[in-house]
Amino acid sequence: MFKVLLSRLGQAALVMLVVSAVSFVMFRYVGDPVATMSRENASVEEKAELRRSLGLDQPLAVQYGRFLTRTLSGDLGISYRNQRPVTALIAERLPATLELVIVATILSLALGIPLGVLCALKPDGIAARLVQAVSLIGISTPTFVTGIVLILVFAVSLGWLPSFGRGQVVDLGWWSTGFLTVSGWKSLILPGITLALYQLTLIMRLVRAEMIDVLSSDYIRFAKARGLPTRYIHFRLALRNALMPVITVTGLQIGSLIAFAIVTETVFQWPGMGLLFIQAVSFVDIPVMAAYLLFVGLLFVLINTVVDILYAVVDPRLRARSA
Amino acid sequence: MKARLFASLTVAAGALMGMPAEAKTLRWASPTDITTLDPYAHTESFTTSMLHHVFDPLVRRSRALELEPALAVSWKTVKPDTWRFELRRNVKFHNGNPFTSDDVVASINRILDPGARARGNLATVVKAEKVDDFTIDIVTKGPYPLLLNDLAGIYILDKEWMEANGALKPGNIATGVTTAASTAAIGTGPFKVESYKPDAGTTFVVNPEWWDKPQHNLTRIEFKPVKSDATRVAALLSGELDLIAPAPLQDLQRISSSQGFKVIEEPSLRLIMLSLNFRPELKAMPGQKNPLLDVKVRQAMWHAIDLDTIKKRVMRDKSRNTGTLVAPPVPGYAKDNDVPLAYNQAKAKQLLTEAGFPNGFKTKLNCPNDRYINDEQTCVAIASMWAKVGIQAELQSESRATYFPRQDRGEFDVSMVGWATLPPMDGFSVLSSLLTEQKDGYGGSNAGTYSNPKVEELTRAAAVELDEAKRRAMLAEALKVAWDTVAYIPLHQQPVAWAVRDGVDVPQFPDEYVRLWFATVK
Amino acid sequence: MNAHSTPVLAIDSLRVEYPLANGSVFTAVENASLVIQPGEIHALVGESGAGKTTIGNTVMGLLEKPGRIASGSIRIDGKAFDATKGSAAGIVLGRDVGAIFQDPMTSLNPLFTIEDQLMEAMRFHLKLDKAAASARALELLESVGIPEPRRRLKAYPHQLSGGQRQRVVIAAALSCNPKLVVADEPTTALDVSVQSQILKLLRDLADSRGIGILLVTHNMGVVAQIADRVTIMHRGKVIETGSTQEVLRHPKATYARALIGAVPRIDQRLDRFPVLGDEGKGRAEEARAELRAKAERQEAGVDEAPILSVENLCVDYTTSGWLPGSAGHRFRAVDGVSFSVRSGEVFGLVGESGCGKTTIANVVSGLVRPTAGRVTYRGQSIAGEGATHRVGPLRQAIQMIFQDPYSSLNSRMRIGSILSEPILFYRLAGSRAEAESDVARLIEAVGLEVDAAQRFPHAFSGGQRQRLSIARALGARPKLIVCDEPTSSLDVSVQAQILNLLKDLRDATGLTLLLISHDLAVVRQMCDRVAVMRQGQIVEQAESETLFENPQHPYTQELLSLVPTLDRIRGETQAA
Amino acid sequence: MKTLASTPSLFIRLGAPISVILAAVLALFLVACALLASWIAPYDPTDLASFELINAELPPAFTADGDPRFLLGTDNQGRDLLSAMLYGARVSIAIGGGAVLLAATLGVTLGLLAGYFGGRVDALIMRVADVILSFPTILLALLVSGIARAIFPGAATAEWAPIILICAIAIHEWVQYARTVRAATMVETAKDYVRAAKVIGLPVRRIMLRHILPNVMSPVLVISTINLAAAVLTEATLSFLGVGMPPTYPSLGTLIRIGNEFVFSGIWWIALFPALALVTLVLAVNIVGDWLRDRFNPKLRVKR
Repeated sequence: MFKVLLSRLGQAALVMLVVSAVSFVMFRYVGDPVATMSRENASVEEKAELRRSLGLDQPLAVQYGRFLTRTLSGDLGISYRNQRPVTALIAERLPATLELVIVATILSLALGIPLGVLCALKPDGIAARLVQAVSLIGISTPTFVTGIVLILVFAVSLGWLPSFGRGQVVDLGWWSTGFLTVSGWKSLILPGITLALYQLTLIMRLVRAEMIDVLSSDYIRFAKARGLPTRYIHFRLALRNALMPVITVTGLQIGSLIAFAIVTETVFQWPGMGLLFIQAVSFVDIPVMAAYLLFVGLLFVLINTVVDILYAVVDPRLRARSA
Repeated sequence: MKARLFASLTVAAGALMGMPAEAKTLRWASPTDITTLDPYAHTESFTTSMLHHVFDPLVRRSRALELEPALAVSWKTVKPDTWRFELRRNVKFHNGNPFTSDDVVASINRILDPGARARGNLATVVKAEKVDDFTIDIVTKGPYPLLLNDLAGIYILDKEWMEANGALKPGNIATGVTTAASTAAIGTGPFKVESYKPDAGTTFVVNPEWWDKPQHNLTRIEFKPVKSDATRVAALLSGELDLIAPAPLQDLQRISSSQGFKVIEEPSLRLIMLSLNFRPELKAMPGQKNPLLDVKVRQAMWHAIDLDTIKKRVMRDKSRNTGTLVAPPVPGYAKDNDVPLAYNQAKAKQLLTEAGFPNGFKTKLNCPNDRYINDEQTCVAIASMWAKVGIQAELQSESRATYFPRQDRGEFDVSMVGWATLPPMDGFSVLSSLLTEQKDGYGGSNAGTYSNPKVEELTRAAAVELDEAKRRAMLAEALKVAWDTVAYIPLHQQPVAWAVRDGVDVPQFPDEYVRLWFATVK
Repeated sequence: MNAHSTPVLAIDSLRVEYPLANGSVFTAVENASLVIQPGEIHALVGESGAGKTTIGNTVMGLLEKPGRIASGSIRIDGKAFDATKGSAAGIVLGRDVGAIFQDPMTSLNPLFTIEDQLMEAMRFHLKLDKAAASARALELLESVGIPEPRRRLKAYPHQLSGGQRQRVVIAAALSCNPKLVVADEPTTALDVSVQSQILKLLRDLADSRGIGILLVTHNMGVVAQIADRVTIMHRGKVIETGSTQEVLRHPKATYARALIGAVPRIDQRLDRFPVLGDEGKGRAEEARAELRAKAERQEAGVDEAPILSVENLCVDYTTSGWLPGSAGHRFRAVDGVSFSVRSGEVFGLVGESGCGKTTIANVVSGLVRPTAGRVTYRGQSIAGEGATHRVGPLRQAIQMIFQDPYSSLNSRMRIGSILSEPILFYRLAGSRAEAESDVARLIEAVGLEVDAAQRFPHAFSGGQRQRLSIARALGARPKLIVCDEPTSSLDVSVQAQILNLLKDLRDATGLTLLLISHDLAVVRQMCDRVAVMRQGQIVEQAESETLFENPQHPYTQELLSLVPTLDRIRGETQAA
Repeated sequence: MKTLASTPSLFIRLGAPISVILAAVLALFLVACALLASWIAPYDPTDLASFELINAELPPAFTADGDPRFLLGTDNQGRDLLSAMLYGARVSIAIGGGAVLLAATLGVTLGLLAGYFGGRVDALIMRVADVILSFPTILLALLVSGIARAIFPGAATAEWAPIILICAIAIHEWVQYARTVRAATMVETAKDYVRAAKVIGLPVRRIMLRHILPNVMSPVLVISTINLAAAVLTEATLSFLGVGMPPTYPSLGTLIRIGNEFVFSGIWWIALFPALALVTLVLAVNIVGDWLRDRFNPKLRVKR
């Protein structure tokens, strides 16, 4: 366990180092800060002074070092567009995105696993074929089209659900949650489904593939040869093996979903990090872009580490190797 | 932590149960958000209009857009360059502090700071001096006819609060300087800011101790920025919003035909025009003579634009075609100038041939895609029309965020400009910003470096002319020169189109400001 | 044995078919019948494709779709058994029929403990409660001879060795006191010493518990060692059936005779293996002669000076960590090995898996660099100390043939290109046309038709591919060929042909062969001199005859005693 | 053209079900239409002089107010929608195909190197891949195009946008190729035919290109089919988010973005037809890709 963790942490540190370097380069070279920050008719001396006060005359390594220290202390600069510390902006947006991602993940797991199992057990059944066909259409339809269609049907035509925003939110400390109000839940439904659809197909297909694979393995054949009940073989033995890779993929997907939420959040004007980022891109708000990059990198690394540990706990092969 | 959680839950429960019976909430959306709460840190008209709900200026625009007393009750000129203002008594800031002349002086000093982004909005003022607790003097650079117009856009902040929070120096969105005032607004206005979350929404609650008698019946305003036109319309139609401003032109038909909704519209002060590059070379044709320097070419470009079709198709008959650079209600407007060159492809080709470009030429055409109504569409249409007379315009549209800095740096050949003469609401701003060379504080937005000696002369004369009739004549004359020389190619006057649900009454103004202190909700 | 008791398994005129996509039907088993009495081990033998595994699967209820039983019947303990449904009145699979699979590494679920997997069948079939099942699981582990059974109960499969896992599989098969056990190649994946233990265990189970065992295998030695009766199958049909002694000693059917004759013997050396059919002698011999003429040989006959000499060879494998500096795990595969090969002889390296013999082959052929020691070719260092980069003639002189005929030919290249590649690369032909005629000669020399050059490898059987692999090695006109387990993935009759071919080629072209094998019988048949390896070291090195007749080292003796061979047939040894 | 025509029969030989063959034919038809856009489109939507604003927003020809000149109606600029879609599909496919090609070339090369040499080369390439994999496609693509726009103003023009989009999409996609090819290369390298080639002493380049590469290509082809669909979707998403193709040279995604502004105005066709075309194209490619994956993934093939 210790060894796995150590190598994981090493890798995590490496990823973060690379990400921070990229984000530093963006910060430093994309959109010259002096050009952005000085007034239009600033003199050469004024610019040099600004350069000095920003520390841009220092050697690159020193600048990077300072960037790292600054970043580690939680200072990611000020958004050009919002005039607020980027850290505060992200902290403000984080709950919205995370709540959306959590709902989408739960939805996709709750539907994806049973459907995947169904498709694997009865690959030629009508239900499985239908699910497969729908899932193909699902992955072939861009998220924004799904979102627009859902809004058209459920918000505009039927008027059942809100078309944008988070509804009423409640602040629990710095965390603002939509889970405690009816309008918050209502607002979550359409974006949650939109975001989940993409992942749902993925999980379904993964479960199906793994399940088919496991079902043809020797130990399942051996279990059959021992005359164990089919139900027991499928759901107690095979499913457990088939779900192992789902853990990894779900972990990876949570990272992807956070970024994938960019599209969903744009369509539903969901005030999360994705919307923050896409607006930063169109406004060339470099501090926000850099910080978002760092943040997603960090989140991804954290999730991955957690998944690896989880995996080591669940899978006896890894558990033993590390013991 | 537990106590806090409990408190929050109580709040949540309250939220669930809804507001008191008499509560009148207006929920509305616009594509852009409030950039900052610091009124001196920016020059954006949308943010200025939003902050007007929280702050009061010394003088303000009435429902008829006339200047009227606000925090100042009266004024007079004591010397040609010195104005004395009598301030309103018994006015309180949202934090309970009383309003006095110290606040005015501190506020004016704050905007006079070289670091203030909005410094240019009060360019001619030299200083403000306290006479007594409720009297102040404002000194200008010389005789200046438009001081009141300028002051209508200058909001007064609380000196004690600024001192206590280290916000005496202004912020600046261009340089990234922020202060406590960037995220907190303590004013004297009709509403208080309850919460401000960039891109997520801003909530205002009524200020019961406002000094003026409210003409509105609102207790609460919930504002949300919704960039997508489609989402905004959907939210209105599904009952999540009471007002959207602006309403997308292409959806007006559908909204007004929907049960329970109506569209309100009127012409805006904002004119859309094309800025032209008067430098020796075009970016599109380096090393060659700039064809735009020939007035015949500029006229040809104007003749080649089918304004009527743009109005009909792109602007859905909601715009007004224009031939001059100011809107009719604005001082300086002259009906004689307001004649666009007729759409005539043959004429355009002939003029191009005369100018020595029988086969046309290449130019760049730059446009924002999120600033003006259907800006990108208008530009595509123009590029297509020009192509028919041989002018190959390479179109590039981009976000306002990158577009305007590039325009300021003079990177464009032909580019779209919108001008609403705000905040002074006077034709002089067209002269001083768009038509004069960049010196002495003039020509700030003259990106194409247009220059004409007659216009320079008239601008400087009008600046100090206190006789209103003479001044207006000067403005009109200068705009005539601009028309003759095709300094810009004017296109149309934008409409202001909003959509509301029935029961919401919001007056509309040509300056595109949303003034909800005049709004009522049933 | 009570001949009158109900047979535990009675298969009568069984026919199993697989409908194919094109509408035709593939008959996997045709008209097969066999009977197993309690306490009897009945071996079902045959080469690949004989249909023996299909019968095994059918009896285990694992016949997979679209396979179907077209006709015939299976009775288990006298009761009719519906193999498609996997059920019979009064018979429960898993309770009355136990199963043992080939690969113990994959037949246990990696996510469950040994105890879980032993208990589940008992809980379902015998309705035991948890405690009783657990107690019985412990008992079972003891009975199959697993050390520290109590601790092993809580272990996961990966914590056990291959032999232990196979014991667990056997324990699971026994958990509900079956009457019949189907063992599908139960020892094929195991080393000789472990194999012998598992075979003993199976024999004991049959003898002490009276279980009937259907033993599916391709290994005649295994059959000879433990089976009471044997059925030989070929292409879905039963060729011959009878008592082990009778069938192995006096096979009646031609195929059975050929098959048994092809099994390499460990007790005596034969000149050639008797094989079925003609091997295309005439053309092949001409081609070989031509080849020999072309290869400008300096001297003929067995040269006394060693052509290859391996001196103090050591090879370490390190698994490196991904971070620089993090020392990986170190493993010494070859530990101070010295031997020399004389020109024209066949030198054998023999040992169990993991003993380092393949590593030596890799070093000699230049695929792996030694850690210490050196390899010289005719006195010139080619690997290790003093070795230069191997180019031209030195590379050309040593070629290799490989174990797996299915992966040793690039499936995306035509045979012609594969064979001409070394010829063109070493510039052994003046023109493309000459290279093509060389390729044709090579193909003929290994006993195939010339038009093989136009085809892709998948058009050939395993044995044919191995011939082509040999042809490729010959194309470089080598002096020494390293043969790494050249026949261990082939059926026994094909093995005999390939070994004959190698012998013929050696005789015809005066090649030197370094033969790497785990099969003592093959080594005895092929080699002039032999070195026995264990754990990276050579334990004994001698002339082949000396070594097999009079082994000196105890390890060699043990190996020789454990190998199941045809010369020790069950019943005979008891009788003797 | 020959390959286009012979592909369906290839699928039939591979035993593809009828739905897959139909999908393959449909995909080929759509791709052919897009590639032949300049010949079969009634108008040239990229020629600004060719369309009239006066014709803007005409409904499809088959509706009551339709104009027979414009089969699927016109967009908000008066462009013939059918022509715009054909050209748009061409842009989408070119970008998708370009991205797949770039990603495949890069990924296969790096994967071969990593798999063949192992050790430090492998560690380096795979660590870079890990870092890239930490970021989802859409995010990386947004970043790349965002940065490109920030440092290079011409990035949004019709000439440069496709190149930037291709790079933005490929920067993530190559990893999948590299990983797959690396794994396959490791398997192949250990196989005897590669050992044989090494024993002969063939140069590394030749071993990799002639021997290993052809044997690792089938998963690459499968991935490419699925990635083509994904890349077309990513391009559409980027264009929808406004960082893709400019409106003067619209891709299908740009058309949907433009059309989306009009969905509530009763002008449904501008968004609907491009969206349908996009979904149909991607679906057809996905059906083929999905089947190929099942077909060539031995794990999923039913064992006898």
